[in-house]
Amino acid sequence: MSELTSEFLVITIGAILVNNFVLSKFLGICPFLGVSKKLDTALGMSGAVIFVMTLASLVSSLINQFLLTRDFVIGGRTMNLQFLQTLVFIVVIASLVQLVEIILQKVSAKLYESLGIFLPLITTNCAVLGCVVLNAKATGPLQSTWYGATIYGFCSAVGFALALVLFSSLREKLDLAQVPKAFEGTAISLVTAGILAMAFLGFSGLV
Amino acid sequence: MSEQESTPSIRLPDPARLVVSNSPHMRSGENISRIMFTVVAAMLPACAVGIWFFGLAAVWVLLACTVSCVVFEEGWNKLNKRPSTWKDGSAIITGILLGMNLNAGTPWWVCVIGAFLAIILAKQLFGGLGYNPFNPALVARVGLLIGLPELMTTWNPTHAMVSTLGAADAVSAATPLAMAPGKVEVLQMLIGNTKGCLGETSAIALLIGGAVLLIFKLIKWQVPVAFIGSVAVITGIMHAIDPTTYHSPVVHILSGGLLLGAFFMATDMVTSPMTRKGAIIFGLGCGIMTSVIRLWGSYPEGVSFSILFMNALTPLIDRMTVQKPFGYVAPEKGKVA
Amino acid sequence: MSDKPRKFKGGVHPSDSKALSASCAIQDAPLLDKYVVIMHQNIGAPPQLLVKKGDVVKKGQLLAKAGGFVSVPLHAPTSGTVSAIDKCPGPTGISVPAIHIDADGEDEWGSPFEPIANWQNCPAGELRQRVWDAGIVGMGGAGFPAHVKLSPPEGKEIDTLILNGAECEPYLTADHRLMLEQAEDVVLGAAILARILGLESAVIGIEENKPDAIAKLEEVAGKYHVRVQPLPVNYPQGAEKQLIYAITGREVPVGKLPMDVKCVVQNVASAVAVADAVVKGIPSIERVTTVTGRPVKTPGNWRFRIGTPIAKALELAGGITEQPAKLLLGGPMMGIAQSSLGVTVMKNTSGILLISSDEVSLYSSEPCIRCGRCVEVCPMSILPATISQAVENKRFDWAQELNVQACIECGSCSYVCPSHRPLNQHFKWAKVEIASKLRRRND
Amino acid sequence: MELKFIIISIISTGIIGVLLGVIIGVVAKAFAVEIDERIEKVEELLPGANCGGCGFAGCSAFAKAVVAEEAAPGQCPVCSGDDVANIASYLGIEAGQGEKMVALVRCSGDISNTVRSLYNGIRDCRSAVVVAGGAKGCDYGCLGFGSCANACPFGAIEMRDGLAVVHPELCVGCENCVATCPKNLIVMVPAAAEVHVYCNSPEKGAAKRQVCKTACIACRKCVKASGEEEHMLVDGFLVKTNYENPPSADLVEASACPTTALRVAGKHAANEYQGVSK
Repeated sequence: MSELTSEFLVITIGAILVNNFVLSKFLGICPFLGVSKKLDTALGMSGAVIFVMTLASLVSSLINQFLLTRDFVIGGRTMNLQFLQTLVFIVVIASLVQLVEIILQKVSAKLYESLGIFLPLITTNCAVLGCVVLNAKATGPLQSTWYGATIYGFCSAVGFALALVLFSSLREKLDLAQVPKAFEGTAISLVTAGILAMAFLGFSGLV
Repeated sequence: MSEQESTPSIRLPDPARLVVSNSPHMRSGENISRIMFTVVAAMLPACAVGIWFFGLAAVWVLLACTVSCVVFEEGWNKLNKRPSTWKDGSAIITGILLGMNLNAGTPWWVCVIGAFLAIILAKQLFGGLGYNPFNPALVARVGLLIGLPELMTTWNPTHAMVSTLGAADAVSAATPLAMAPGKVEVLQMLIGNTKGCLGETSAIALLIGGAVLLIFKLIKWQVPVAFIGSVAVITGIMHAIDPTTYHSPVVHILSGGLLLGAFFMATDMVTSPMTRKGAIIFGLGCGIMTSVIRLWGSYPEGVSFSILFMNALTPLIDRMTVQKPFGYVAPEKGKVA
Repeated sequence: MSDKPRKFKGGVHPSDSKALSASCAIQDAPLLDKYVVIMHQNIGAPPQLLVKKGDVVKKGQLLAKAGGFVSVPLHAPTSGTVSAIDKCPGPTGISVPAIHIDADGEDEWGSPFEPIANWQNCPAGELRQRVWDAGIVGMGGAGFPAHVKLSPPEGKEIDTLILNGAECEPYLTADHRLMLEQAEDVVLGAAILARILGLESAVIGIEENKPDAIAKLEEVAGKYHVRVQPLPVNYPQGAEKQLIYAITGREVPVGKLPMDVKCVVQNVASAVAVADAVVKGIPSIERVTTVTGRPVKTPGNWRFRIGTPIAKALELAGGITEQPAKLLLGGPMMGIAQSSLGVTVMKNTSGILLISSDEVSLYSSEPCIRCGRCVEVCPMSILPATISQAVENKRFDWAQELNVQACIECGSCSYVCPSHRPLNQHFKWAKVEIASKLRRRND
Repeated sequence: MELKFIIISIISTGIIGVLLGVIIGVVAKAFAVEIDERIEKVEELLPGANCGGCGFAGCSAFAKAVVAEEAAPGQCPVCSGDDVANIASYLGIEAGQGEKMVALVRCSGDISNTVRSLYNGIRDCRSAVVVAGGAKGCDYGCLGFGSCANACPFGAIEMRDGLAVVHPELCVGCENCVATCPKNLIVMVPAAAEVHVYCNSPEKGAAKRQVCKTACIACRKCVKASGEEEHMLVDGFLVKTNYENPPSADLVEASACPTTALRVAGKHAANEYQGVSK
């Protein structure tokens, strides 16, 4: 296998299964718990996150590559704007979320309502920022290109979606269970998420 | 005569003691504990072989697991003022299964921790029997494997191995899966004279148990067949490509917890899909994931992880495989029912 | 049409316990001094009362006329005086209006119509009218007016008439004895029904556990091009949709009627009633009913007048030897539990069954262990376990998504459930809720 | 030099911001959705119990209807008078408030008073009623499995000895229980009326007494005790309170109802009555 193909595998399988954003990096727990009560909303959220994360990866890696990491010389000192990374990334993500929100409200008011506060909260979803930052820090020959970063963003989002959909179907089942009062709701969800994370640990070492 | 009032010699039912309920008014006589204890019986051959090869140590592990499972179950019931449930046999099954998934020399406190994970964390927190989305014994095994990897991946040699190889060699001997391909003695694996968890070594005993389950229709045949079949196919292909790195499918099937998992854990009714179609998907998923983890993953054994992962997928599979009713007609679009 | 019956998916094999009464010949029940005829005995509109308190009626006289097309008239079971129009315990546990008749012991005949001797040449419409006038309903259990099934709407072609002699319910032997003892009448009724539908032939479906009845029917069937079709023993073989599938291989679509697959199904007892009404001019005022169960002293099959109180029927059977846990109208799988002995024999009462406390099925709300047995046995291929959990959590919309309406309430799922869950009641409940939601929306 | 660097940072960040802003602006125009902010404000003023007592799907649907002037704020049975007035004044419309109504379960047949058969099945009225009519001796009485109590979002219905008892002071009149009762036992009555007949059986007195100790046998003692005032109305074999002209609580004492079917709501809620054997 060439280096690129093997890195491609690392990026895809790694992001979806092995280093799953939710179940192994524990990023994006807020929407993971918040919008996983129903499979339908979870699917909607997954779509939104895939959209935002892929685009955010693309846009920010472009900005990062062609603007922020470009060295320039001012008064004999070589400098770059890397220190602006976090700021710019957040601006990009926030605008993308805003876009999704505006479009969704028009296209599917029902989904918009059921996602509620968690839609604007994608902005602060650490999974998205984490993904973008990981892209900016990547050293691999593939991931450090803008298309590699986009693939990584997409796969991470798919991993997030996978975890979210699995978890929401489990929670729909938990809805029917007679969970002891003290453990109802978030408590039992966290227990379930923990066991789910244990199951995902089986993938470790695959890539 | 008919004109007279009923003669006192004719006794009629007392209406006040008649129960009203919905039909049907007969039942097949099947109940949960009967099912559960049949499963226990089906596990006994494998346990017996484990005890034969590993000796008293195996007895202690099985006992410690079963007793602590029952104690945790009853303790929880008492604590929550729920009716006693150990008699339905599910806690006993969990205990024995957990024991079978442990090394014969496992310390007692590990058994107790496992029982806690299984009964309290994986079962009672979700509302008890029937509501747990994950197989309790598997949660315990995987939990212990992650938490105590050293303890969970060293195995006692069998008595027979000690006598043939000598104590030192026997202790350092590898499990079949960890050996170099082509050096595995298939016959020893069939009878169970290899290293491994105490209940998973003997293929023959497990097959007998599986046959019992199938005969009493306690499991769906689709699950073990799809599970074992897909492992055979995938490992077979890899073996054909490169026999020096990859074991033959026979070794894969007979080694590790595959048979135990395929017959006793993947088939757990509560955590596997209900329809036949779902069962096939479930078995295939288990098989594929087990093969992938065994061939390329960092853990030597993928059965527990794969079943646990498929447990998580079960609600989705159930949703996808809702069967069409007899005489089903697709609802016309646009027509409001 | 092949001679080999198809096997429908699912089904259960409860121990049939038919031996208790299968060898007991049908006896005519003696005349009582009092009958209570429940007004509304059919599915559809209740009939309209024609008599009042104090009226003297003759046996066979009209008590009430049909209250619409899907409704049948009611006739006096014997001669006597109408002592009251009052409530009496109904089969569903709610008191229902009934006509109380004090018999005069004369049993004087006053038939509303004459026999049609030459029925082969009688127009189909007239025969159909006779079936209606005689007040014949589906005597297998549902009580659906027979003439309605015989009147396919314009454009609906019928090519198969099936007589239901499956009697798949355990314990019940009334149809079995009827087919054995009155095979000629069964076949005659089949021929008349076929003529009404403009068909040449008819099929009688019988479960294989009644070889004597099959042999007897085959002996006489040739006379009218009636075919006897033995069916494998599998509950619910006698359910309309399953029976049609077994015999013709056609699936009745959910929410549709046998008519939609060109079939008409009638119970064998209804066929005998048709034969009686046409050839002998006797309206539907009696029926063969099995009185049975372990607690019954001498189980057997009797020909009761409609309106016979259950207490009297049980007395005929010698009373009980032990207190039963349940008293049922109908068989153990689909029968209705009673809490009163005041209910009377109706046109669709195929059995009076006492269930002893050691064989009774009581329900508990143990959790579902998802064993999937209910899914295996469901003859309608729905998911009883999932629907039941949905209903338990009042998720009726979900139950509807899972096609709970397809359920025929045969009870196979509850029969096999190791958790003893009240599955069947869940489905009934869901259907009621879904129907009422639909009504609210249409309002 | 340093300044230049700062300016470059600011400008580049600014350009990115402006670009994104323009994109958002364009998209927002293209996908604009109109929202009436008054709806949100009205919804805030509503109780948010989503009980559906107003006849709409929930508080937000009701808010929409109120703003569209398809419903009057007073239709919300839960809102206090002040809340209704607030909403009305905010929107500048009529409050349209009606009389306060509470639910009444027209049955007093608890376990000790009414004959029941042994029922084995789902513990829910709506489900029990499909089996043997609920297995209660009286075909019209409360089944006692508490479907109404479960439907009440305000905990105003107590299940006591197999009988649903409304606590009038907790009841807000949302009518959720009314549709739930499979026996149609629950009616809405003015909260001002205190005396009710806790029986709903149209059967003859003798038939009722066979199955229930607290049935109204239409003896008319209460009708007579209320004199010419027409506080109580006779309807077949049943007496009903005339809610147009309700009697005072003294009537119960004065009429000495022989079966205690006539009760004062508050005392009934406090469990101060017992049935009377024949």
